[in-house]
Amino acid sequence: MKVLEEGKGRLFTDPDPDKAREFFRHKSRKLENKLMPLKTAIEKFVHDGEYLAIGGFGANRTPIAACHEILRQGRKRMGFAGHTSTHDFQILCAGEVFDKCDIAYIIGLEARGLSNCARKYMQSGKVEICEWTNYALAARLRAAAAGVSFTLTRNMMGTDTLSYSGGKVIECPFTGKKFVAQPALYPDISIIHVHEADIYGNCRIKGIMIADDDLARASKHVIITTERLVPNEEIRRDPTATRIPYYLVDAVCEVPFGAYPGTMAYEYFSDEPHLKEWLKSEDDPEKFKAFLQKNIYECKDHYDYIELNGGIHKMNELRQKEHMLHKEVANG
Amino acid sequence: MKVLEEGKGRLFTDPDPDKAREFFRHKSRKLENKLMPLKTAIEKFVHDGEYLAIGGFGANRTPIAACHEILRQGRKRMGFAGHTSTHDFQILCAGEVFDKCDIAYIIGLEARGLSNCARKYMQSGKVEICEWTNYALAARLRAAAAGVSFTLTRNMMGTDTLSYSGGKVIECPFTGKKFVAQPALYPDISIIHVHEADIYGNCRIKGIMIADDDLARASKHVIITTERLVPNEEIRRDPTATRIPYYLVDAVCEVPFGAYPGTMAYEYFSDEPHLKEWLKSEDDPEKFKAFLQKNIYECKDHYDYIELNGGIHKMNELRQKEHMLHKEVANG
Amino acid sequence: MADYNTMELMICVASRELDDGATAGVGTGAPCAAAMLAQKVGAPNLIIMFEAGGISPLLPEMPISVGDSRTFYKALMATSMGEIMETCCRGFVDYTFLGGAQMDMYGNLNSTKIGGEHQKPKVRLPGSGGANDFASFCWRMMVMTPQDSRRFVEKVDFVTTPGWIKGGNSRYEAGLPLGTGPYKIITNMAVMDFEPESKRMRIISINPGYSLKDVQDNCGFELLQAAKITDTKPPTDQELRILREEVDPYRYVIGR
Amino acid sequence: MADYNTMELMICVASRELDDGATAGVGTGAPCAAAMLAQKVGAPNLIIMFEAGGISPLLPEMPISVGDSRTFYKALMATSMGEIMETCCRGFVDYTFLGGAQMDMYGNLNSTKIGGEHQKPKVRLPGSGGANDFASFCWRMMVMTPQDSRRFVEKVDFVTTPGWIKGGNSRYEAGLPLGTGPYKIITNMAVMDFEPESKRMRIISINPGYSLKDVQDNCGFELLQAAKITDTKPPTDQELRILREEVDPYRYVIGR
Repeated sequence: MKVLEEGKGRLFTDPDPDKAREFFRHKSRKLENKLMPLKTAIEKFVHDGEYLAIGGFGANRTPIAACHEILRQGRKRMGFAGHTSTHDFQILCAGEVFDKCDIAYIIGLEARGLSNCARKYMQSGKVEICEWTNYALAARLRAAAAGVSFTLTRNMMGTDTLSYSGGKVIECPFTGKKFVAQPALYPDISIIHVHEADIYGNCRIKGIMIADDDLARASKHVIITTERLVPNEEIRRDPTATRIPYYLVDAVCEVPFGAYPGTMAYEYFSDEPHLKEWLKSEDDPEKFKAFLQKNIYECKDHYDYIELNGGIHKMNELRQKEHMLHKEVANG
Repeated sequence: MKVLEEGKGRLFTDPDPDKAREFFRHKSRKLENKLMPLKTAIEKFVHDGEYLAIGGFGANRTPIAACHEILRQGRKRMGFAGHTSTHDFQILCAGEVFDKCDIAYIIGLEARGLSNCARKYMQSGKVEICEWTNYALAARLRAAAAGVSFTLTRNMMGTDTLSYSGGKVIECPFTGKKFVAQPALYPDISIIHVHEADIYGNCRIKGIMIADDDLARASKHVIITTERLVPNEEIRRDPTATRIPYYLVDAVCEVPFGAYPGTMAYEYFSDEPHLKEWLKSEDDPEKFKAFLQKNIYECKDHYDYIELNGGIHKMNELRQKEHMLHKEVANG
Repeated sequence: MADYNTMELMICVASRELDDGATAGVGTGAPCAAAMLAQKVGAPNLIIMFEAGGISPLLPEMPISVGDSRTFYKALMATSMGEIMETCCRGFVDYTFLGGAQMDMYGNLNSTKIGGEHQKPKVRLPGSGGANDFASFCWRMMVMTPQDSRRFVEKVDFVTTPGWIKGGNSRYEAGLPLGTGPYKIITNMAVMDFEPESKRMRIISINPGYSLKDVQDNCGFELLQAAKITDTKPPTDQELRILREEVDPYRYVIGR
Repeated sequence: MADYNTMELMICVASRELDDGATAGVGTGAPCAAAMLAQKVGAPNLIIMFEAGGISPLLPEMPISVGDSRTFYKALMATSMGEIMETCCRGFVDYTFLGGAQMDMYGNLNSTKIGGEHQKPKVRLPGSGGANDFASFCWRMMVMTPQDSRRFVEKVDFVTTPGWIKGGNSRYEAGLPLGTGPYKIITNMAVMDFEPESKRMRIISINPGYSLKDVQDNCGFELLQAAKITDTKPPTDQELRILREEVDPYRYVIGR
């Protein structure tokens, strides 16, 4: 197939759907209890050198508890999908967890500002990078979810984003027009935070999906952290509401407030003062080291961290904030 | 782009996304009342010579009332997407509505048998055809919904289905593997039956989606027939449940039992004796002519037809049948 | 020995091919009956998927359509056809059962047309539906069909759905996913597989009451023979009881 | 005459560009404020879409993230990023507002890096996010930014997001959708559009308190001038009141 132009970026994963098929062929389809502690799930399914993707959108429905645990377990040399990542990226940079990064959106925390720590790490030369866009990475996951090696998009053309990406400009055999072929992205492991799941991994998500439906389908292994467990009968009562089917999932971890200090729509709003404190603490390396010790490394789990930052009283405040926004919805 | 192999089938629609964009650019995005009688909707948006697609799956959540109205209004020379079509196809053949057909599944009514009338029409030489598969047509709608000119699939290769299709086999620039490029399908008009819609066209569908999400997105005009209207506040109460956003929709028609004699999950089950009677009546052309006169042409609307076939008592029976299947769900 | 009809035999034999914890993309009729029987006998964890979007329903009875309410009754998920086919294409679906008006020695199936010009066929059939998709994507494709020379032909009028194409490595050279292909053919007379090198149809077991000659006499092409041809194990009383009482009490399928 | 700050001016001027019944893909901050103001002044039917999946929410207040709960509060639909971008790519979205650390005379934007090697930049920026996508797909791309020579540069260090590329017809020759492109640039000093042939940035109106010379002096490249350069209409009392009392009461944006 004639390629008109191509980016010089390196692909950190193999887009070959037959290799992925060979893996999925042997993945269990049994309805079995996948409930385990988050610590165990990270030990079993997140390994040095593998390619990691995190669900949600920045500090919204993001598995923050899992990000902390990855730091505690000291994962290194991973590849990372810097896709709509904000606070999750900030955390993983603090642990220097990855040395290869597909970039769509990094370093920033949207309206909150930029992470000095993440910026320094990305300017250190320690990380091999490849440029994309939010939709390009979503399209790459879409290709993998569909079991093919690429999908077409109409973005990136004419820019340096394309030149430093792994995309290729091809000519359509039907229209003669140019499109970017976005290579399938099959992460080794993805972690997604959801509202409800059963012990087998059938999941429900309320509100925006972002790219988590395709992320779960594209990933070889999936860890689910969930605000709460529901019985399988509840899943079967309303099959229309299932967003992630169990056979994609390897581990189910019940982690209430698992997206704290981010927002979990319909559950709790973000802890903006704590996120500000975090950003601020990055200004002084020594101060930040101590901050990480206190908030991550010396915490046994996510609940130690929550306890340090206001505990159940704070959680209730954040519920009220979200509830305020969603009075009718919450009652509806 | 190098094409390794291509089907000899003709494309009945233009896959160029820029032409579609130019149309969508001028389509209204205003939140306006689109409620109108089905008769008016068919008059306004279904025209001779255009390309038509019908939602649902055969006799499941299919806008049968709309199919009858199309016959009453005598549409001709249309293109048709013979996609998972069964009873709808049988009706449109009886009216010889189309003379161009993209074929995935036609003529059959699944376990119920084959339609003689549809078969004779497709053997008459009056219809120009192009072969596809159920997934190929779904993939063509997906391409249109994504605003690009094709998507990749791994089906059809090595078969006559490909040779008589409009697909092209291309070589992937990342893996060197072969894939079928399925050209975008942008229907001029599609008709979809849903459970709930507001007057603007925001729709909810319960149970299987089949390909109706992409069908609505791919189509230049969309007519919605709905079992019931809901207030816009109800749509806004649970935005996660919206499956078709209003700006895709041109007409909203409240048509309770609009899928009769087919199944509408959670509402009513199919009228199997009537579907048998229909198939049987096709054995004798004279008898069938009379059958159509009685059940379609001499009916003012769908309710005359329902009245002829048991009226509200029959509808309640069919509700009971469906309710039996869905006790928990219905009560849930 | 239990008394049973041809359809009951084929369904029972087919059901044994579906192992526990596997996934199967099935249609209505005999394939669905075989899958339901398997769930109630040896494979309680068999996951059934219907092309219209139903995933792992608790089937209350046989569906009349692959999209009717039963196909997602108490299902784990009710989704789109696209997702079902993408799940197959990603390599998550192990088995599928298909049929056709004609089949050749490589398991290629015709459900499109017989005779005449393509635009004006002598006999028009439904077309691929999801058959070509399932056969292309699922790891193991199986066929349940009555055996006679008009169905088992030297050359099909139209290759709707891929088998081993022209045999050998031709299926993968054509571009279809590696490792997929026809697996078993189950008829009223015998069970066949495909010889690993040539990919030609091969008799591996003969059903009760039939001879090797019957099988070959009712096939329009030369069948290969396995080194050791066994006797097909007839339906057990348990299989027949469950099939008749629980799977198909109204005899929709086994009554044909 | 009403008193207002730079941000208030830019937001009011930008909001007037959004016509009633149009669709706009917006981010947080000033663009969102402009869209909310437009809805409350001249364009009640303006449809706001957020890239994370929120469609037409009844925004209770300014979101701090394009994915926070407010972006789908009482929305018409809460969907995926893929669907939002596909909707833009299908041609359904009229406007988008973007920003960047650098912009050139063709409206090309840099939000990726400044200086150094690509793998080891002097200053790393967030990257495209959804900016390249919105700018490629939406019909009219606009930028709201303070004007100074460090932002308005002859050559950007990295073209993250497409403007008119190299001018003329180069944007469409590159393959981007026909009919799309940069539309207006709104700064504290002036409003610019792009000359139809060369696609170079052109001054069309000057904001109160600034001169043509101020605008050119604070731009790193030569600006074209419209045949008739008008005075930018200052914010009305109504615009300022609604902006301050209803859109941004906590001055998250206008307080910057």
